Amino acid sequence: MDRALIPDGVQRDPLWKFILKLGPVVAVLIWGVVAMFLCWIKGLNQTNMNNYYGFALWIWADLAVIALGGGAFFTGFLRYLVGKDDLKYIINFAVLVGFICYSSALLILAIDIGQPLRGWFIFWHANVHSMLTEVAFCLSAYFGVLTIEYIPLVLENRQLDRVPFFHHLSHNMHGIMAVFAATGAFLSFFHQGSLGGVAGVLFGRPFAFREHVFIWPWTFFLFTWSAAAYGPSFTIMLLKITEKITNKRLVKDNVVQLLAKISGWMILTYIIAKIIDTWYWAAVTAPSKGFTLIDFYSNNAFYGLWILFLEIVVGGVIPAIILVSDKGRKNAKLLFLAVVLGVIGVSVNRWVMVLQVMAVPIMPFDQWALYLPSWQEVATTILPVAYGVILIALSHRYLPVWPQERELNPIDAPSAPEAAVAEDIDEAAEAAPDGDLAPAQA
Amino acid sequence: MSTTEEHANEVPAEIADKKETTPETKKESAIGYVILFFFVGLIASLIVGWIIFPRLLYSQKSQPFDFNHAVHLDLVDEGCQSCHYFREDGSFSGVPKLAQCIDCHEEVNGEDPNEEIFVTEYVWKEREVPWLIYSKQPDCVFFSHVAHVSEDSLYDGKDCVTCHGYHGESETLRPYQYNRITNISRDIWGHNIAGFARNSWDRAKMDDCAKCHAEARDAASRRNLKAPTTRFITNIIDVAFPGTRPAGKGSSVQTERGACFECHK
Amino acid sequence: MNIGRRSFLSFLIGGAAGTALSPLPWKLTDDISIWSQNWPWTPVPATGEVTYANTTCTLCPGGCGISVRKIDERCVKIEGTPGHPVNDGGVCPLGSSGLQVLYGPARIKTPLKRVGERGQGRWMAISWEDALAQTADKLTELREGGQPQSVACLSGRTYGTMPSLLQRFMAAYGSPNFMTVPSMRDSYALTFAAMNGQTAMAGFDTENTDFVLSFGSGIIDGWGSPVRMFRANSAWQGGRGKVVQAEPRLSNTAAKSDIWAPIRPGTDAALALGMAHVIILEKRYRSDFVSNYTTGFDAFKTMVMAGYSPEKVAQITGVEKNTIVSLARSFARASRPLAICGRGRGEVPGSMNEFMAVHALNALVGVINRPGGVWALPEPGYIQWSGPDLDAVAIAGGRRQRLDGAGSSNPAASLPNRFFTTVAAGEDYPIEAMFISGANPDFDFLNNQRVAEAMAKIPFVVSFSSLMDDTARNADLILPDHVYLERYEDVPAPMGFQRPIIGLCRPAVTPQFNTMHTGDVIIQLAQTLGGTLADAFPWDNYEVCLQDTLGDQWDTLVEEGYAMDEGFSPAPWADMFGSRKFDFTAAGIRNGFVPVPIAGDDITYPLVLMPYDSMRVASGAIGNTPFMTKTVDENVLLHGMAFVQINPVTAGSLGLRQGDKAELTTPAGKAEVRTDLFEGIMPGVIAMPRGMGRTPYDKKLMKHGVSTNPLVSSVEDPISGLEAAWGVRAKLSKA
Amino acid sequence: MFPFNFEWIWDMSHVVFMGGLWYALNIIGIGMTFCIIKAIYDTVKGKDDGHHAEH
Amino acid sequence: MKGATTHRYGMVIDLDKCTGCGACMIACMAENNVPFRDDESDKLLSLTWMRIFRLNNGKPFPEADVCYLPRPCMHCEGDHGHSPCVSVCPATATDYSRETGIVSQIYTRCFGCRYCMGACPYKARLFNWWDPVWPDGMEKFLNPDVSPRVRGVVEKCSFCYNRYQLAKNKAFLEGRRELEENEYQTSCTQACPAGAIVFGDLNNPHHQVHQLVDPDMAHGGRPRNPNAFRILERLGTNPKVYYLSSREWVRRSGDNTIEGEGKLKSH
Repeated sequence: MDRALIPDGVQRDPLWKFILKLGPVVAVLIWGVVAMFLCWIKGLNQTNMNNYYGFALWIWADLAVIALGGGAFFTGFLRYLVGKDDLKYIINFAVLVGFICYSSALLILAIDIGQPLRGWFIFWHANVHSMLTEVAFCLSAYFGVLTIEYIPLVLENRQLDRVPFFHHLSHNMHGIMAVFAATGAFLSFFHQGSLGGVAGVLFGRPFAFREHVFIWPWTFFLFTWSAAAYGPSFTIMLLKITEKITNKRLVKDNVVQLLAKISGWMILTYIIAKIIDTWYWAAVTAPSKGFTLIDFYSNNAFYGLWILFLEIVVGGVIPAIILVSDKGRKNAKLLFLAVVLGVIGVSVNRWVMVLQVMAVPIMPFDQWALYLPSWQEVATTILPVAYGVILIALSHRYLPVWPQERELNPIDAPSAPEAAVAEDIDEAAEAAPDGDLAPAQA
Repeated sequence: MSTTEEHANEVPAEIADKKETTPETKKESAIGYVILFFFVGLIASLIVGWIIFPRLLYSQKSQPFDFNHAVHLDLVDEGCQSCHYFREDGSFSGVPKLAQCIDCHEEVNGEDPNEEIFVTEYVWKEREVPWLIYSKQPDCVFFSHVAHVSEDSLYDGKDCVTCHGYHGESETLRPYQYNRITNISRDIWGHNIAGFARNSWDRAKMDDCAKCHAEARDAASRRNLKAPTTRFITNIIDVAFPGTRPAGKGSSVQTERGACFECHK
Repeated sequence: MNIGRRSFLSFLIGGAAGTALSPLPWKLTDDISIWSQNWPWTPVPATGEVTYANTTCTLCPGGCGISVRKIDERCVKIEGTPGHPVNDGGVCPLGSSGLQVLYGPARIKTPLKRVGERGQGRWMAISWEDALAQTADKLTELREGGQPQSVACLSGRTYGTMPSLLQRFMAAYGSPNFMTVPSMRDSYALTFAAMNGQTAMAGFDTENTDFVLSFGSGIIDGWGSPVRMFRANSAWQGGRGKVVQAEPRLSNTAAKSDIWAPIRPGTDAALALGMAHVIILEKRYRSDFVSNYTTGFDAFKTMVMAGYSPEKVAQITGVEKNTIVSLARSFARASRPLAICGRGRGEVPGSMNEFMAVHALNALVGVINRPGGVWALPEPGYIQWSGPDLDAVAIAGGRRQRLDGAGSSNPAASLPNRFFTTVAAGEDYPIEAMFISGANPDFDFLNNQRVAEAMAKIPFVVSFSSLMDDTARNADLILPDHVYLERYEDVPAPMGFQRPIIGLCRPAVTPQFNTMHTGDVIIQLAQTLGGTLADAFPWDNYEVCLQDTLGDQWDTLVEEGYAMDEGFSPAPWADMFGSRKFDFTAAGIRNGFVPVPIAGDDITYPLVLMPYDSMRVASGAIGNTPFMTKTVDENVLLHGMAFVQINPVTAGSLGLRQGDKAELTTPAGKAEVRTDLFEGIMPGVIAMPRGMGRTPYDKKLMKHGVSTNPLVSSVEDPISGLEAAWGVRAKLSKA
Repeated sequence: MFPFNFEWIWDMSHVVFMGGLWYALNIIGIGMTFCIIKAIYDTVKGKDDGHHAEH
Repeated sequence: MKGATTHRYGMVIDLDKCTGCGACMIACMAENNVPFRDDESDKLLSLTWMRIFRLNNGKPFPEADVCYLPRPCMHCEGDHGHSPCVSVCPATATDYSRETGIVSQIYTRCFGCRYCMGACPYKARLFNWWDPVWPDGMEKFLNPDVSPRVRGVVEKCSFCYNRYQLAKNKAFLEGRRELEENEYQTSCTQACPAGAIVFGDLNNPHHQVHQLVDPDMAHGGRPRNPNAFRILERLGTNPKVYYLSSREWVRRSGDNTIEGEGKLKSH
C-alpha cells in the first residue's frame, strides 16, 4: 500500500505488520502525551519534584539525551571537517539519532518549566551569565542545524525527490553541508559544555562545583568531551539494535569499527580526565568547603560509593578498554557490551550531576532528601523514547537512511519490480473509495 | 505540471516516468497563479494582522458616568493635588473616594445629568463609583508617585502632564479600552498596535519607564561635565553603549539599571 | 485544476509571510505571557488607605496589645502594639494569625438551630428574633417549672464584664451552676488562699528576677502571658538571669535554660522539698521573713529534714544528689530568685501539693511580694454592680447545691470537670439547659468522653461560639458571638502579669456576619424574661454596660488601649502577713510529697505519656489556624498523623524506628501515631503536643493529628478537686 | 537578546556571547537562504543533476 | 548619581533568644501573602519564606540539646553581587541590588526553570507547585503591597522590600532620601516576640546589626564578634544574615568541617 514511498531496492515489512509492530510503541507515546498535557494543564504538582528537588528526572533525561545525541555533531565533525569519509555511510543515522535526541530535549524542557507560556523569556530577557541561557540558545540553534541536516534525508524520499524543487534543495544542502556541520560542531561544543557548566558553576553546592578555567568550570570541558566520546557509542548501540530488529545488516563493519575505535579512544582519554577531575575535587575542592568525599556518598544506599564505581569503572574504564583493543572491538558481543556500558556510564554521570547534587545536604543540619519520580514524570520521560522509536522506524521505512543496505541485503533482482507494481496496484484498488488514487488506475 | 505532480506522487514511479509530457504554456500560467496567490495570502494576512486583529484584541467599556475634569480644576486651588493627593504615609490616594466628593455633592447642585446619576446612584446609596482607571498598572507593578513628583526624589519633580497628558483639562471621559487577553488598560500597553508612542502617555510599559529613567540618569551625570568636547563624546558613548559609564550605572548587578524590585512587587 | 495544491501552498506561504510581518503573532505571544502573569483566578488585593486599629487580643489569657493594619475597611495584618506594657510590639503565632479566624471559613455566619441528630452537622439558619425567643421560651419554661437550678453555664473567661454578666444572669435567674474553665491561675489562687491566707491572683515579676527555677513551666512554650515571658527570657539570655528547668523532656524552655534537670515525671514537689531541705540545712533561707511572718516553719522543717534529704530526693526524682544541692544553693544565693510551676502553658491546673511545695520555696527565700518574686495581686475590682435583686424562684434555685461541688466544702471557685462527671452519672438533679461561652469542653477537657456523656444528658445546649468548634457542633442552638476583632470587651489581668491592668478589646472592623455580641444576647434575654431579671440588667446594650462599668477608666482605655496602675507595688510583708502569717503547714503540703496517681498500671502500660505544649499548636478554645499548622515541624505532624516523641533507647527496645507507625494505648483510649526518636526525652516517657486532632469543621484549620485529651484520664486533686492529671500510663506497639 | 532589550548591556559578556550566537545563526540563515534560492533557480532552469540520493 | 548611598541590609538572629515559636514565619506569611494548602506537613512542598530548622547537638539523653534556627533568604552578596542564585537565572528574574543589598525575585518574569533553587545551598527558594487558593473570604486579608504569585514560579524572602518602598515613599514626602533604622524593618523582625531578630544596614556603624556582628568588610563581611556566625561561611556566599549563639556546638553547626580540622579555617 505504501510501496511507492519505500526506497528502491530494499525489502520492508508489509504495512500491516509494520503498523502492528509499532502499535505498542504508539500506545506508550499516547501515555506520555497524556502525562505531558497533565503537566501543562494542572502544573508541576503532577510531578514528585519538591523544593529540594527543583531539578529532577527530566533534567537528567535532558542531559542524558543531549550527551547521547552528541554522536551527531561528533560524527558530522569527523565526516565533514576531519575528513573521515567512510562515516558517510552512518552519518544519516547519526543525524537522525541526534535530531530525535535534541527534539526530545527541547520537548522535555518545555514540559519542565513552570510557566511554559513564558518560556521564550529565556531568549528575550536573556541573562548571558547563566549557563542555562547558553544552553537554551545553543541548543535551539543546534536543533535548527540538525533539522537542516535531516531535511535533505526527508527530501530524498522516493516521491518527494521527484519534485524538482525538493530535489534541488536537498542537492544544494548536501553541497554546503560541511558549513552547517562546522556551525553545528561549534554550537554543540558550547551547549554540551554549558550543560556541564550548569552543575559546575553552583558554588553553593560543593558536590557539583568544580574549579574554573576562565569562566568555565572543568565540567564544561568534561561534558563536551564525554558527549563526543559516548555519543558515537550510542549511535552504534542503536544501529545494532536496529539491525537486530530488522534482521538486516545495514552498515559495513569497517565503518562501525572506525567509529567504535574513535569512540573508544575518546572514552579512554575522557575517563582519564574524569578520574583526575574526581581526584582533584575529592582531595582539594570539596575539603576546602568542609566536605570529605564520603560525606557525599554516605547515609543512604541509593547514593553509595557504588554509583561512583559504576560511572567511572563500569561505564568508563571497561568500555574504553574494550573499544580501543582490536580484539574487543571486533568481537560483536563485546562491542555491544562496551557501547551499552558506555551509554550507562554517561547516563549515570548525568544522573549524578543532577540528582545527587540535589540529594546531598549542604547545611550541616539539613538531611539527605531522596526522590522518586511520579508516573507522569516517568511517562513524559519515556515519551521521547517512544517518539524516537517511531521516528527511526518511519525513517528506516521511507527514507534512504542506509546507503549500504542494498549492497548488504541484495533482493532477488528480476522479479522484484513487477511484483511490487502488481502488489501496489492491488492495494491501490483496495483503497479506491478514497478517490485520490483513481487517476493512477486510469 | 500540477497534474503531473499529483500523479507522480500517487502512481508507481515506473509508470509516472513515462508521462512527462505537459505543455510549457500551462506550466507558465500555473507559475503566474502561484505568484498571484502568494500575494493574495500576503496581503490578506497583513490586513488581518494590522487592522482586524487589533479590533478583536481590544474591547472598550464606558465609565459609570461622565466626568468633567476641566470644570473641577477651575474650582479647586491646588490643581490636580486637590483631589489626587498624597496621604501622610507618602502613598498616593489615586481616584477620589466618595467621602471626598460628598463635601460638595451631598445633593444635586446643578443641571448636569451626570451629577444626578452620581448623587442618586452613588452618594445616596453609599456606593463607591467603580471608575475604570486608564493608567492602572497590573498588580505586579509598584509605582511610587511621590518618588516621581517630589523635588528630593531621584528623578526630580515631574508634573502630572508629563506622564498622564492633558487628562486634567478634559471635559469628558473617553471610553476605557482594555486588552481582552490580559485585561490591562490600553493606556499601559499602547494605543498603537506596532508599539510606537508619540507621547509619554500613549504607552506606559516597562521599557518606557526604563527609557525615561536612563535619560534622567544620563542627563544628571552629564550635568557635571563641563567641556563641550567631553560632553559630546560622552553623549555618543551613552547612546551607543548605554549603562557603561560608572556614573550611569544603576543599582542592579544584572542590568546595570535600576534593580527589578524597584518597580516590581 | 490550475489553481490546485501549489497555489494553495503559495497562498499559505504568502499568508505566513504576511502574518510574520504583522503584529499578530508577536503581540499574541506577548499578551498570552502577560495573561499568565496575572491569571484572572489569582486574587488582586485592593489598595487603599492604611490605618491601624489598636485593640487587645483575647485568643489566650495573655492580654497582648495588638495593632490591626487595615486597608480601608479590610484587616490585612495583626502586629503587636509597640510600647504596650504586656508585649511591647511582639506577637505570638496565634495572635498574628488571628485574621484567619476573622475571615476563616469556620465562622458561624448566623444563628443556627440543629435539625439533624446532634453532631451530624445539619443546621437551619434562623433569625436572631427566633433564636432569642426560643432560648427565652426554654428559660421561662424551666423557671416556671420551678427548676432554675437546672440551667448551667460555662464561661471560658474568668475575669471581666463578660463572665460577670453571665454569672449575674445565672444568679438572677436562680441557678448556682455558673462555672469558669480553670487553669493554673486557680491553683495559684488556692495556694495563696491556703498559705498566704488571702484572696489574690498570682503575678510574677519576671522582668526583675535573676534566677528562675521552673518546675516544668513552659516559660517559652506559652506559660503565663506568652510574649511577655519571651521578652523576660530574652532578658535572662542577655545575662540578666539564670534559668533552671526541671522537666523530664527537653522542651524549648529546657533547651534555652542554663541548667536542665531532667526529672522523673510527677515528682516536682519532691524536688522542691529536697531543695528546701538543703536550704534549711545550710540555713540559707531568709530568716527575717521566716521568723517574723510565717507560721508552721518548725513543722515544715521537721517534715523536710526527715523525709527529703538530697539522697532520698535523688531516688524519687532521678535528679542527682549533687545537682539538687547545687541548685538549692544557687537558688538561695541569687539576689532575686523565683520558683514557678504550672506545667507547660498552665492550662491544666495541676496538683496543689506541687504548687504549695514550690510556693514554700519562694517563701523560704522570701521573694513573696518582693521585686523579682511572686506577687499577690488583688482581683480586678472595677466591676461594682449592685447585687441583683432576687425573686423567690431565684433565691430557691440559688440555694441548691452546685453540681460541681465547688464553693462550700471545696475552696475552688468552679470545678467543671466534676460537674461533667456528676451530670454524666445522673446524680443529684438533672441539668436541662447549658450555656457555653468562650469554652470548648467537648475538646478541651481531659478524658473528654465523659463530657460527651454529660452533654448527651442535657437536652438543650446553647453555644455562643463564633466558630464551629467541637462543642458548637454538638449544640442544639448556636447564638454566634462576634469574634474579638469585631467587638468590645474588657480584658483584665493577663495571666501572670504583675500589675493590675485592663486592656480594651474593641472592633477593628464591623461585624462580617449576622452575629451578635454575647453581652447583648444576655441583656436582651434578661429583658425578655422580665421581672427581677430585667431589673438586674438595666443597660441598653453591652457597650453601655461596659462604659458604665469602667467609669473613669473608659477614656483612658479608648485613648491608650489599656489602663494600668503604673505605680502599683505589692503589699509589704508587714501589711500582708501582719495578722495572718504565711502558713508552711497548709493542708496540701503538711504531709510532704504526695504524688498524683495517674491512671494505668505499669505492667500493662510500661510507658508514661505526657502531653506537652508548643507555641506552634494552639490548645485552647481557638484551634490552630492554617498559618500555625504550617509552622508545625514534620517530626510533629506528617500527612495528618501526629508523632510521639520517644527516647531512642526506649524506641529501640520496642523495635520502633524514626517515623514508624505505632499504636498508642492508654487506659482511656487508643490512637494511631508515628514515632519521633528524640534524645531529649527521658527513657520510658513519651510525649505528644496538646491541641491537635480537632473535629474537622474546617479542613484547613484543625483536622490534623491526634488529640491527647481523650487519651488522658482525669484525676481530681484531693485538696482542690481541680484537674491534676499531668499524664497517663501508656503502651506503644508497632502498627 | 537584542540591543534594544531591557536586559542588554554593551559589555564584554554580551558582545562575546551574543556575538558568537548571532554569528552562528547568520551562517545558518545565509546558508539556508542560499540553498533555497539556488534550488528555485535550478528548478526554473530545469537543471538535472541525476538522482544523487540513490548512491 | 545613585551609588551616593549604598546600603547593605542585613539581619542578626540571636539564637539564644529565639524560642522557635514560629511567630516570624507567620508574620512573614501574613505580610507576603504566602498561600497555604490543606496539608502542609510535607516541608519539601510547603511555602515558608522563613523556615525554622531544629538543630541538635547529637548527644544522648540527658546531654541532648536543641536549638532553633530561623532561616530567611540570606541575601548573599557572593563575590560582588554574584549570589549563587542571581547569576544562574536565565531570564534575569532575580537580581542583586547594590542600593540595598537585597536579592530580588520578580515573579512575573520567572518562568519556573528552578535553576536558582538548585543553586541555593540554603534551600531558601521555593516553588509554587500549586495555584494559590484562599478559602472563601480569606482573600480579604491579602496585603496589597505584595502581589500574590501564580502557579509555576519561584518565590523567596525579599526582606519585606515592600516595606522599604513604603518607607521611602514617606521619606520622599517629607523631603528626605535616607531612612532611619526603625523606618524600615522586616515583618519577622517586628513580630519576633523574643526580640531575637535585629535588622538594619550593615554598612552603617550606627545601626544595631553592625554593632552586633562587627562585620569585617575587607573579608566578605565575616563577623568579628566571636559569638556570631553565618551559615556555610566557607562557600563564599557572603550571606547578610548573621546568627549569634553563646553555645559552641550551635556555632559549629553553621558550617561543614572535616573531622580533625579543629576550628574553622579563618580564611
